[in-house]
Amino acid sequence: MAEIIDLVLLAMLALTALRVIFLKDLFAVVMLFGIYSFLSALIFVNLDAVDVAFTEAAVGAGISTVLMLGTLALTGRKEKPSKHSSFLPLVVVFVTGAALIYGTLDMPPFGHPDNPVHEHVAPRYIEESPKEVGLPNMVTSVLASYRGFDTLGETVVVFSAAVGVIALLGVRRKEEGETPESGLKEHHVLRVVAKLLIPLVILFALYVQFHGDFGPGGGFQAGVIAAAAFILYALVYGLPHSFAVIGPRFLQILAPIGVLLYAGVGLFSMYKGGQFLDYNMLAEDPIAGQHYGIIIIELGVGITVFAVMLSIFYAFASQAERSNVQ
Amino acid sequence: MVEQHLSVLPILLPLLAAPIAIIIGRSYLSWMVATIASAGAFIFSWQLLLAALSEGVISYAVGGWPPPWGIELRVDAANAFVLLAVSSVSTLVLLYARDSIQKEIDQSQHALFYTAHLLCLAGLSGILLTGDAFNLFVFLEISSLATYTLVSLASDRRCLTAAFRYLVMGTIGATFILIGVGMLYMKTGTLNMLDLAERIHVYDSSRTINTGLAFIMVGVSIKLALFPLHAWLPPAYTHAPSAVTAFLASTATKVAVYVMIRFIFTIFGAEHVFHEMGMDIILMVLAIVAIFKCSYMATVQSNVKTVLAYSSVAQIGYMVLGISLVSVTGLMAGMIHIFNHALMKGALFMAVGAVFYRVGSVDIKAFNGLGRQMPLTMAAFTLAGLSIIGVPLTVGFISKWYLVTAALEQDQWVLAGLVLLGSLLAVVYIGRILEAAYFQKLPDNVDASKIKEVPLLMLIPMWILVLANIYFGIETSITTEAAGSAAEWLFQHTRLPEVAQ
Amino acid sequence: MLLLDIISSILLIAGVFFGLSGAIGLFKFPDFFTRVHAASVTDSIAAILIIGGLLLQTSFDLNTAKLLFILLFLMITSPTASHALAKSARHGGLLTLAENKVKKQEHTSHG
Amino acid sequence: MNFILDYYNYWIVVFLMMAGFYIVISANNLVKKIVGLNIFQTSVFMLYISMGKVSGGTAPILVEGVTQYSNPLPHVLILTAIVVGVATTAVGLSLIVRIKRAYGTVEENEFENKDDAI
Repeated sequence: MAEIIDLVLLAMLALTALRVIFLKDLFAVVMLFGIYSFLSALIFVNLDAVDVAFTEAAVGAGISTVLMLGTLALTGRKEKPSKHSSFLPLVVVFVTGAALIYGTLDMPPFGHPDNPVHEHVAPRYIEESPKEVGLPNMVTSVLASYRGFDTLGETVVVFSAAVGVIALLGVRRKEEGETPESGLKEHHVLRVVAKLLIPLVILFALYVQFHGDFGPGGGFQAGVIAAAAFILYALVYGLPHSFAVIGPRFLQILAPIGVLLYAGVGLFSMYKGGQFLDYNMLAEDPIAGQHYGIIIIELGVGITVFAVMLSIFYAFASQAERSNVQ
Repeated sequence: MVEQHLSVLPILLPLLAAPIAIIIGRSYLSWMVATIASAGAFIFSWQLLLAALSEGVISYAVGGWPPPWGIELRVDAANAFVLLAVSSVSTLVLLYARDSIQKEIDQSQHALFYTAHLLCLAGLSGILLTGDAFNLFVFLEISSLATYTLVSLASDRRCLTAAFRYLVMGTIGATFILIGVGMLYMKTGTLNMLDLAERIHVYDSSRTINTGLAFIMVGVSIKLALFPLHAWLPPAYTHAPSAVTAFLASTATKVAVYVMIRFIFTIFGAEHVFHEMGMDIILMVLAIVAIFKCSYMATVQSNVKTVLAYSSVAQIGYMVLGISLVSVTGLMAGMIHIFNHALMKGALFMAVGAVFYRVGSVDIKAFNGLGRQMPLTMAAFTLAGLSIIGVPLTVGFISKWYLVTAALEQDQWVLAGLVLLGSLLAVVYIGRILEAAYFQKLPDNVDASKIKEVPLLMLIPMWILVLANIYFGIETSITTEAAGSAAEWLFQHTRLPEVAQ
Repeated sequence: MLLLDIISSILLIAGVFFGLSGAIGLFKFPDFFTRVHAASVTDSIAAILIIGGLLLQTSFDLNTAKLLFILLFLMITSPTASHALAKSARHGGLLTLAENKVKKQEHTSHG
Repeated sequence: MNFILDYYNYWIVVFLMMAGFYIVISANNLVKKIVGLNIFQTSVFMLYISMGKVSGGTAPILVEGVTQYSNPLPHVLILTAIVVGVATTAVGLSLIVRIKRAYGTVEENEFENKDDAI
């Protein structure tokens, strides 16, 4: 049964990808990408990767699509027909694809429990992590503890993205003159519903943040969801109102603080005599130490991701407003 | 305390300083933070190199989880040596950047510049020190994202398209590496490099592993701008701010060369890559084509930064040529050239940045008559240029010497001749610029009194690099010892092809 | 137990039917407003039926509560989204089929 | 038949990757290039997740009485990779916005004509 669902979803993905190649309407291309992302999230669920599916749905279908639409609003939605010959790219793709297919021929069969991937490193994560780290969600254990250094790197990547976007688009300064009343003034229904939903979305973000140890979720997803709540607010009520709640300057401080919080846990464990990010040192009882460590670093991730996603949105939205003024 | 954590500190220092620099937000203060962090990383990497030379291998288990379950930092002579080059150039560039970016980057973006620089340094150090194949990808992306930002900070609009092209190429490269690592993981069930090396032998003839190897090699080749995948490099180096070009040209591609060495020698084993897959021939041909094609391209450009950018691609050719010879001397020549090229290109791009600071252009015509107006800068340019050519008593000569020796060891007379011929092309492209500087007159419409030497803070780092060019060209024992033991170490810990023994 | 399963299957199949018919309507209907109508109305009923069917499959624990929450939010958001879409189109100056017809007639009678 | 059952997943994923890769290298419009890059990367993620799947296993969250779990490690890697992907997308898109402002176009061949080579 799982295989059939898998196959149907994969076929739909293939159709979507093919459609993207030939469409010239970029708006449709971006929407199809959103669909592509949602479909792959479904495949991830079907392949037991619930955390990944959650993230893909929030990021790929959510944030990425919003950013792409924001870009389209500034750059126009039609792709011009090109005189490019598509021969060379086609050759490159065929060669690469052939190499990959050749590579698949010796791959371990799909889904077999005795594949090498499941034998060498992974068994310890599955069998020992509930005892060593003390969390039922193994993905969180591996993410935050065994491979905590990767996750620190991931947080820094997000932070670098914010540095890049702010450097490129800047944050609008006050003195740049009057901005038109933005937001959706006429949409009373939207305004009421948004007012109703935003607190619930933030509540849900907090649930995802702190429930990540037991179920799918964690700092990253929570940060994205919380940012989405404020994005909704900014869209419906207008940027100036949103700036009044959380200003871009404040976010610029908040994003690095998350990174510092994460690295700070590592430094503290070094001070306590362990290796960098060794949570066992944080408390008398190693399991308790792991708990403290994971909660704090997940919080750091959540803070950084929230601040970065929101400031990236602010940067794009300010650009859109500026171009509206002109 | 410090000694125990020596391997993680060079990554951690810039990583912690970057958020602090952006919180401070003031140009001067964040410059201070960045310089101190980078200097600290330099000191630690110096100690790390000494420790690695005496102890062999230093393993550090992040999070206290033993490898292969946790992430391991693994330091040996090879990566400590490259790390030293990276952190020293980074510190000098930061000193230089203080004045240099005043003319090229808007005041409000200085803090962002320093933050991005620190992130790039942290990423590069992470790539060098990590012993985990996936962790390498993460740090690769940190440094790449920071690099795209740095390139796009310049005021010329062309930097944007250059940065975009770099972003697309770089991401394709990184994704290829991701595919390759995935295939290795699929067959072996581990991501730790040492563990991979131990387990990969069983699958030598596996199509999956070989495809993985091919994808990693192509991905890394994009990152190190190996001909013909170098198209992103000349525009990016030409249009980035001078301080950024000086930093990137002397570090980013070199780190990618190191990654290639690491994958070939430590993970796959030289025997497999070179003997069974025949990659040495491919690399050698590409390297030679890169040397000649790009040296030629360098001779016909009118923008001096572009000249030097093409020269960089050619110099990368020399490094890859050293690797492709599959001998201790060849690898050593490649490693020495990583270090030496950082010294010479750093100095050259700093000198060009100094010209931009005063003249406001880096077209070859802008160099007319500068020999008299900016004697110190042009003297630095001349000496570093001689080093690129490979004149005796400079580091460039040392690199070429070992490369030719390695070629002659295998009776490759033609190859040795080609290396020397490549130097002739360097004479042409460096000579054109020197000719303009010393034998042309300052254009009449330029006010000679305005073109004078640049501030001391720009001159000092430039001259430190130039003097290093000469110092390490005469006192060769330090670099040859470090590079030699790195190369020997790599060869001892790999499976050798029979031909080289 | 069997009875519950049968009811649940019926609900699910009905839900799928409405979902599909909405999708077909989206393709077949002539203009924007009719399409929004096709998508939104069937979407709501399909969501109710499908989640209702799923509710019967649970053992009435935490998952049931979660499903009910999902239903509640869908009931709020999906009509709002359709409303916002239609309203924006209206503001943008899009006319319904009937209005277009009237306009055309006026046009022809004048000309 | 078994052969196909064992590998169909990988083959379709390879097809998806190549579709994305083709969009990246053939598209002239920069936004479409970024979309292609995302499709390429998402498909690579699917390759990783496919290899972590164990037939008959469940999601790697400890539940009483379940012994067969799918492999959590690829999930962790891909979580990280998704984040890296969105970071690259954000920087790429803001570059596009700036290119539009500087050149007035986001079609590659058009702005290439506006500057000299290099």
